[in-house]
Amino acid sequence: MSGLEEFRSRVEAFLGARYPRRPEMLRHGQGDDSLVGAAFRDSDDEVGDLQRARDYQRELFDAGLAWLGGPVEYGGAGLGAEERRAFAEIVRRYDVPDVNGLLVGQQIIAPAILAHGSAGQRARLLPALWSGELVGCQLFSEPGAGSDLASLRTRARRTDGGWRVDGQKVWSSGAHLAHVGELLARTSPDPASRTRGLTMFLLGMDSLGVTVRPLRQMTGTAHFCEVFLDDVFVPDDAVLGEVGGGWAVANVSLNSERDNFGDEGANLFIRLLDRLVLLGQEIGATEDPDVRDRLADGYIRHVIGQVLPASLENAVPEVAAAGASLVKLFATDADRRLAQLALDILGPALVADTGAWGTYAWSRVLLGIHATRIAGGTDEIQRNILAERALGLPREARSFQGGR
Amino acid sequence: MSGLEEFRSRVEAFLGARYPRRPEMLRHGQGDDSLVGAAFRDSDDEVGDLQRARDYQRELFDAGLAWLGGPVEYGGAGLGAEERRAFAEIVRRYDVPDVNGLLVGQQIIAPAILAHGSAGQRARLLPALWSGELVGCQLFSEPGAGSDLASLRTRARRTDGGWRVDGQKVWSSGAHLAHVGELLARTSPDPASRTRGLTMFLLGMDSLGVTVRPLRQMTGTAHFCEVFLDDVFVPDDAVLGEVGGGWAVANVSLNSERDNFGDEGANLFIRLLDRLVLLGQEIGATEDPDVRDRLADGYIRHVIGQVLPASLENAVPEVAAAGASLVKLFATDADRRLAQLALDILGPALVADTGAWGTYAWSRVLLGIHATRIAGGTDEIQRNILAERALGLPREARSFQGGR
Amino acid sequence: MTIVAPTEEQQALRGMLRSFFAERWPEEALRTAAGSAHGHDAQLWKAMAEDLGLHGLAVPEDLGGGGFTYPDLLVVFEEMGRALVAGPFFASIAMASTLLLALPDRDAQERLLPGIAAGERIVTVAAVETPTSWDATRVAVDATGTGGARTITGEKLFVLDAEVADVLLVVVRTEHGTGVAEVDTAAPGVRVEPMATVDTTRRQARIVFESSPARLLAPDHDATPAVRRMCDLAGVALAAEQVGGAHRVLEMATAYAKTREQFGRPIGGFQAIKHLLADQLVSIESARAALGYAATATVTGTGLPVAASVAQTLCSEVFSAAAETNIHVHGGIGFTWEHQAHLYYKRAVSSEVLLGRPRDHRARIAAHLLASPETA
Amino acid sequence: MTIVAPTEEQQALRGMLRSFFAERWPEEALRTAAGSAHGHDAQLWKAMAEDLGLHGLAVPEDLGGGGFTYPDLLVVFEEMGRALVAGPFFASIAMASTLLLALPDRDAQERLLPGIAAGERIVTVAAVETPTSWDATRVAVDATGTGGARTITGEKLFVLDAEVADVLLVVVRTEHGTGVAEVDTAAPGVRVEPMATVDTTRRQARIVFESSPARLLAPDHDATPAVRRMCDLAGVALAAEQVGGAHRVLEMATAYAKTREQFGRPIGGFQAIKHLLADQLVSIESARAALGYAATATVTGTGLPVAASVAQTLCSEVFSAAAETNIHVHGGIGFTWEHQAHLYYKRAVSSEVLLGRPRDHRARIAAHLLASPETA
Repeated sequence: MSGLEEFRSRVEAFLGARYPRRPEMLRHGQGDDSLVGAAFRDSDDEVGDLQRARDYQRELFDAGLAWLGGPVEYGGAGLGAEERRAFAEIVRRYDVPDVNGLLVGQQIIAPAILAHGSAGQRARLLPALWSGELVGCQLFSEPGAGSDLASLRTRARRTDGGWRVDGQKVWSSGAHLAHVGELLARTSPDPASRTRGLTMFLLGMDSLGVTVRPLRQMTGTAHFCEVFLDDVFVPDDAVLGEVGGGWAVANVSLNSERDNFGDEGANLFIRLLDRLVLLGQEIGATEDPDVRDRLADGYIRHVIGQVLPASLENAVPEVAAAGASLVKLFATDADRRLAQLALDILGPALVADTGAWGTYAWSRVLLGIHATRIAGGTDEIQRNILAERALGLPREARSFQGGR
Repeated sequence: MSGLEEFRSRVEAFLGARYPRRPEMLRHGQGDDSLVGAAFRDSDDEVGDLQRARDYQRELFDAGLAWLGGPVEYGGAGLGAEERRAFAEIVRRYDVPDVNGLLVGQQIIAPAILAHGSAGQRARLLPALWSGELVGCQLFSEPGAGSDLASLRTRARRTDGGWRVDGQKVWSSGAHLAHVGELLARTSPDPASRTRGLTMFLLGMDSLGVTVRPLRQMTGTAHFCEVFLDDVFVPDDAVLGEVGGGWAVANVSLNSERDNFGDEGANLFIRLLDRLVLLGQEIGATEDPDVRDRLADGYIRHVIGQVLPASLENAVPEVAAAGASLVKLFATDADRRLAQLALDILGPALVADTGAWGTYAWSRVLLGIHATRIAGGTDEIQRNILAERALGLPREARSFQGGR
Repeated sequence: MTIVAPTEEQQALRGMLRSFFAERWPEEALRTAAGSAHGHDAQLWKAMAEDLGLHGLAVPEDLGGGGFTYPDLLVVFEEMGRALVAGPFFASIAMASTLLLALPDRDAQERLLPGIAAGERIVTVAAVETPTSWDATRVAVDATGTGGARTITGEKLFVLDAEVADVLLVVVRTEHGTGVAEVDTAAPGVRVEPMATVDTTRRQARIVFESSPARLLAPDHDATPAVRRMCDLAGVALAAEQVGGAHRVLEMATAYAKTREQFGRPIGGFQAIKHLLADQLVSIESARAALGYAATATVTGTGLPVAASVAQTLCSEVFSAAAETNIHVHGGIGFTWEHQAHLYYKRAVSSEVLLGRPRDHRARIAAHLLASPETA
Repeated sequence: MTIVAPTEEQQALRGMLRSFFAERWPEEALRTAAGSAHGHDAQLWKAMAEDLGLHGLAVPEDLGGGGFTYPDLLVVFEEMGRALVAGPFFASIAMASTLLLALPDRDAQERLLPGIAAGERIVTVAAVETPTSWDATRVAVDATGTGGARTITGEKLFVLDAEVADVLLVVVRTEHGTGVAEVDTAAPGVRVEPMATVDTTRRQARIVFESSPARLLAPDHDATPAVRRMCDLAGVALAAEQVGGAHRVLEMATAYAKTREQFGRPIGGFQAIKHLLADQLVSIESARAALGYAATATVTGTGLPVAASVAQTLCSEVFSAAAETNIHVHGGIGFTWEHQAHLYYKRAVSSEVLLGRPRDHRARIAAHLLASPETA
C-alpha cells in the first residue's frame, strides 16, 4: 500500500468509527431542510456549533489529522498537498461537525504566527488553535477603515511591560466566542507613517476593557461583531512580529484568508447546486429550458470552482500570485447567479414560507450572499489587485492590498 | 382644422406626392435584404446615398419642411416640438432617402453656428446646411486625443488676414464628401492653457493643404476619415465664436450630437427588431422560450427607447441635463443585446453566408455595433458625465465633457 | 408611443406626500411596523385616509372617492415605495379597490368602496393557489351553490395583509369561468395563517376555507377580464412603488459615496463606484420611463396589458439591482440589521416575484409581439 | 475533479511554437492569407508539417504520426489560436484526423492518416445540413449503394476549408444509422461553393454532391459514436484556440492601456479600464481552467462529452467578450481595418457558433446533470 493509500484508509477508519456517512444521493424532502450550516455560513446555533466543532477538532488533532500541512513540532502532520486533497475528498462523505467557527484561528491567525511569531508564541498558540482549544478572531477593520487598513485609528501606547490599547474594531467574525484576537493597531502617532506605524498584537479576548457587541445582520443572525477596546493592557510578549511591522503580518493573514475562501466556497457551492437541482426536479421547473440552461451554468461554475485553484498554479507567476482574488471574484459571481436562479425557480415561495420542505430556506441564501461580496475585501478591491499585480496596470494614487 | 392637423396633412401631401409608402407590414423575404442603409449606418454606396439625400433635402427646404424648429430668418420653419414629432412619425411611413450623410452639418455644426456664429456666418451657412447645398463634417478628434479634446495638438498660427493650420484629425465622419469642416485647433501655444487655448474654425474642405483619407473600418466600408492639415490657410472670417473660445463652441456641438443620437438610434432599433422577429418566425426560432424572452426584452427596449427622451425631460434638472448620455448608454446596450440575439438565433448562418435572404446581412450589424460604443464619446465618458453631473459625485482629477 | 408629462396637480401631490411621509413615517415608525405582529401602523393609516384622502383618490366621487385618475394614484404609490410605507394600502387599494371597480356589480361597489375609500374597511384579494407562480386566474377553488350565495372550501396562498383585512375578495371557479367571492375574514371556516416573509413591511398569509359562506359578486359574469385588469393595474402600481424605492436607494448610495472616505478620498470619487451608480441611474430612469408609458396606458386603455408587463419587468429588475447596489456601496454597514438598506432590498426581491416574475411578464410580451410585430 | 499540470515537454513545445509563429507568421503573413482566395499559407503549412511535425503529433507512430497525446496537441491549438494562424489545420487535424482515428476502419486510417500527418493531404469533414444549427449527427444525405462503394447526392453547409481540401469525409445516413463517406473533392458531381465568411482566416463552403462516388468507411458500423467523439475532441481543440486567442487579446488591450494616454495619464490607470481588464482576466483564467479540465478528460476518457461542453461554453463566451473588450479599449483605432483587433473578434464570434452555440452545449450539460446530479 502506498503512503497515500495508507493515509486514505487511516482517514476512512477514523471518520467511519465516529460519524455517519452522508447519503450517496441527496433526496429532496429528506432530513433537515435548512441550507444554513450544512451549506451556508450563517447559523442560528453558533454556540452549539462551535462546541461540536471544538470536540471534533480535538479528536482530529489527537489522531494527527488536524493540521495536515503543518510542521510536526507544532502539532502538524507534515503532509503534502495530495494528502490534504485526499482528506478533503473523504471528509465530504461524512456528516462531521461544521468547523467554520475555527477557521479564522487556523486559516488566518495561525499562518501569521507561523511566519512571524516568536518561538514561544508558536509553541503555545499553534497547537492550541489547531486542536480547537483556542478560538481566534481577527481585529483589523474599523468603522472608518473598511477596506483601507492603512488608515486605522486604534492606538496602542507604550506602558510598563506592555501596551495600552484604545479604539474600536468592526466586522470581526465570531469575536463574541473567541479567546484570542489578532489585533492590528497604530503604535506610531505620526499619521504620515501609515503602514509603518502599525503593529500586530495577540490579544486575550478576556482582557479587561474588551467589550464585544455582536452586530445583527440582514439575515437576522449576528455573526460579525463590533469590538470596543478601552484602555486594554496587552503585555510585550503579545506583540506578533516586529513593533511597526504589523503591515507585513496582516498581509500573511489576508492572503491566507483569500486562499482559504476558494476551497470553502467551492464545497458549499456544490451542495447548494445539488439541492437546487433536486428542488427543480421536484417542482417540475427543470422542464423549463431557461432553468436547464442556468442549472448547467451552475454546474459549469461548480466544475471551474473545483479546478481553478490548481489551474492558477500553472498560470504566469503574476497571475498565480493574485490567484486568490481571482477565485473570490469567480466564486461570488457564481453564488449570486445561483441565488438569483433559486429566486426565479421558487418565485413567491422564496420570499414567503409556504411550509414546503427546502423552499423558504433559500431566502437565507439570497440574503446572505451580499456579505461575500464585501467580507475579505470588496469586489472592487479584488479587481484592483488583479489589475495592478496580475496585469501590471498603473496603481491607484493611494492603493492598498487587503480587505476585511 | 387645427394648426397641427393642417401641418400633418401638408406633410402627408408633400411626401405622398413624391415617395412610395412603406408596406404596412414587413415581410420576411421581401425586397432588399440588406440591413445597411435602411436600418444601419454603414453603406456601400455613400456617394449615391448622399446625392439622393441632398436632392430630397432641397425639396424639403423649398417646401419649408427641412428645419422645422429653426428660425424663419435662416430658412427654418419656426415650429414646435409637436410638429417635429408629427413629421418624424409621418416620414417613417414613406420610403424617403436616408439623410444620414447630412446630419453632421445639420445636427452638430448648425447648432454651433446658430449659437456662436456671426450674422454673416448664420445667413450664409445655415440655409446652405439645411437645404443640402453644403455637407459638413466635424474635425475635433486627433490620433493622440480621442475622448480627451483638451489635449488637442492641431495648431493654428496667426498670419496676414487669417490663420495657418497644421495638424491631423481623425474619426471624421464623411469628411471625404464634405464641403465644410468644423475645425477645433489650438491657437495658444501655451500647453497649460488647455481649453482656453482652443479656437473653432469653419474650414472649406477644398482648401489647399487639406488631405482626406477614408479609414476602412472592420465592416469593410470606409465612413470615417483621417484629415491631414498641412499649412492650410483659413481666413479670419472663418473663426466661429471667439478666438480662444473654441471649447464653448465645441460643447454646443457635442451636446447636440448626443441629443440627436437618441432619436436616430430608436428609429433604427425598431426596424432591426422587426426584421429579427420575422426572421425568427421564418426559421422557427420563436418557439424557443429563450428567444421569446429576449425578443420581448428587445421590445421593451424599443418601447423605452421611444419614451425615454420625453420622460427625461420630466426628470430632476441635473438628470435631464445629462439625459443624452443616459440615452446613449441605454441605446448602445440595447443594440448589443439585439446583435447577440441575432447571433444566437442564426448561429453559423450569421458568420457564413448560406445565401438565405436576410441572414448573413446581420453580420454587418454585429460588426458595426462596436463603433457606437466609442463614437460620440465612449461608454466610460458617458458614465463619468452621469456620475459627475447628474449624481454630483466627485470629478476625476482632470475630467472633461465630451467625446468623438 | 406617447408619455404624458406630470400635471401640476401631480407635482403638488408629490411634494405634499414627500413632506407628509418624512414627518409621519420616520425610520422608527417603519422599524416598529416591520417588527410588529401585523406590519401595519393604524395611526398613519387613519391620517392617510382622513387627512389626505389617499385611499379613495381614484375611486369615483359617487362611491365615496376623490374622482382622480389612476396616474394621480400612481404618484401615491411611487412616494409610498420611496418611503417604504408598511401596511395594507397596496392590497386594499391597488388590488381590492381596483378589482371591485372592474367588476360589473354596482351593489358590491356601493357596499364596499366607500368603506375602503374612507380607510375604515381593509379588503384584500385571495387569488393564488400555485406555490411557485403568481397567477391570479389559474384557480381551482370552487364556489359551490347558485346565484350570489355560495360556499367555498380550499386554500389560497400569498394573500397580502390578510391578518389586518376585514374582507377577502376570493378568486374562485364558477359555472361562468372565474368568479370573485366576498368573504368576511371573521366568517365561519376561515383560517388565516400568517406566512414568514422576507419583507416584513408587507405580510402574506395562507388562507384556509372550510365551507365558508361567501357572496359571489357579479354572479352572472365571468370575472376573468376584471381579474386580469386588476393584475395589470396593480402591476403598474407595484411598478410605481418600485421606481420610488429605486430612486430612494440610489439617493442613499450616492449620498453615502460622497461622504464615506477610503484611501483618503470619498469612495464616490473612485470610477468603479461612479460607474456603478451611473449604470443604476440609467436603469432607474429607464424604469421611470416604463412607468410613465404604463401610466399613460391606464388612461388611454390601449395596450395596457403589454404596457403593464413592460413596466413590471423593468421596474422589478431595476429595483432589485439598485437595492443590491445600495448594500454593496455601503460595504459592511450595508448588510447590518441596523441599516435601512436591507429593508429596501427585502421589499425589492419580494416585489420582484409578487405579481409574476420578470420572465413571466416577458413571456406575455412575446406572445403579443409574435402575434403582431410592430412595424416601423 | 482533477486537472493535470502541463508537462515539461508541453512547456518546451509551447515555447518553441511561440517563437516559431512569431517568426513565421508575422502580421503581414496573416493579412495576406486572410485577404487571399483560400485563406491558406502553403509555405507555413509545409514548415509546420515538415520542420515541426505538428500535423501528426497525436497520430500513432505506426500511422505516420508522432505518437504524442491529445493534450500535447492542444498546446499547438492554443498557440495557433494565439497567433491567429489561418488555414485548414483545424479542419484537417482536429476534425478529419480525429474522426479517422475514432472510426473502426484500419484501412482508411492507413490510407489517409500518413498523408494528413505529413501535411501532404488536406482532409476536411462535411457534416452540417441545417443552416442555423451546427449539428454533425442530424444528417439526411443518404449514401446509396451497398458495402464500401456508395453514391451520394445532397448538400452540406459550413464545411471548413473545403476549397483547399483534397478529400472530404462526409457524414451520411446509412442502413446502420450514421456513416462517414470518403469523397475526393475532384470526384465527379462534387461542387465546392465558397461561402462569404466573417472570419476570413477560416473559410467555409457549401458543397453540393450530385451522384458523387463515395467510399463508405467502416461500412458495417454505425459511425455515430465516432462522429460524437470527433465533435467532443474538436470542441476541446477549439476551446484551446479560443483560450490562446483570448489571452492574446487581453495582452493587446493591457499593453495598449499602459501606453495610450488620455486626460494626461495612461487609460490603464482609470479604474473603469482596470476593472474591465481584471474581469476579463477572471473570465480567461476560468476558461483556461475549463480547458485544463477537458484536456485531462481527453486522456482519462471519463466524462469527456460533458467536459468538452463545459470547455466549449465557457471558452466561446470568454473569447468573444475578450475580443470585444480589446476593440473597446483601443477606442477608435480598434475598429479600423488596419488594426488586428477585428481579426481576433471575427475569429471569436465565428468560433462561438462553430461546433454548437454555448447554449447548445449547456443544454447537453443540463441533460447530464438532470440525469444524475453530482452529489457532494
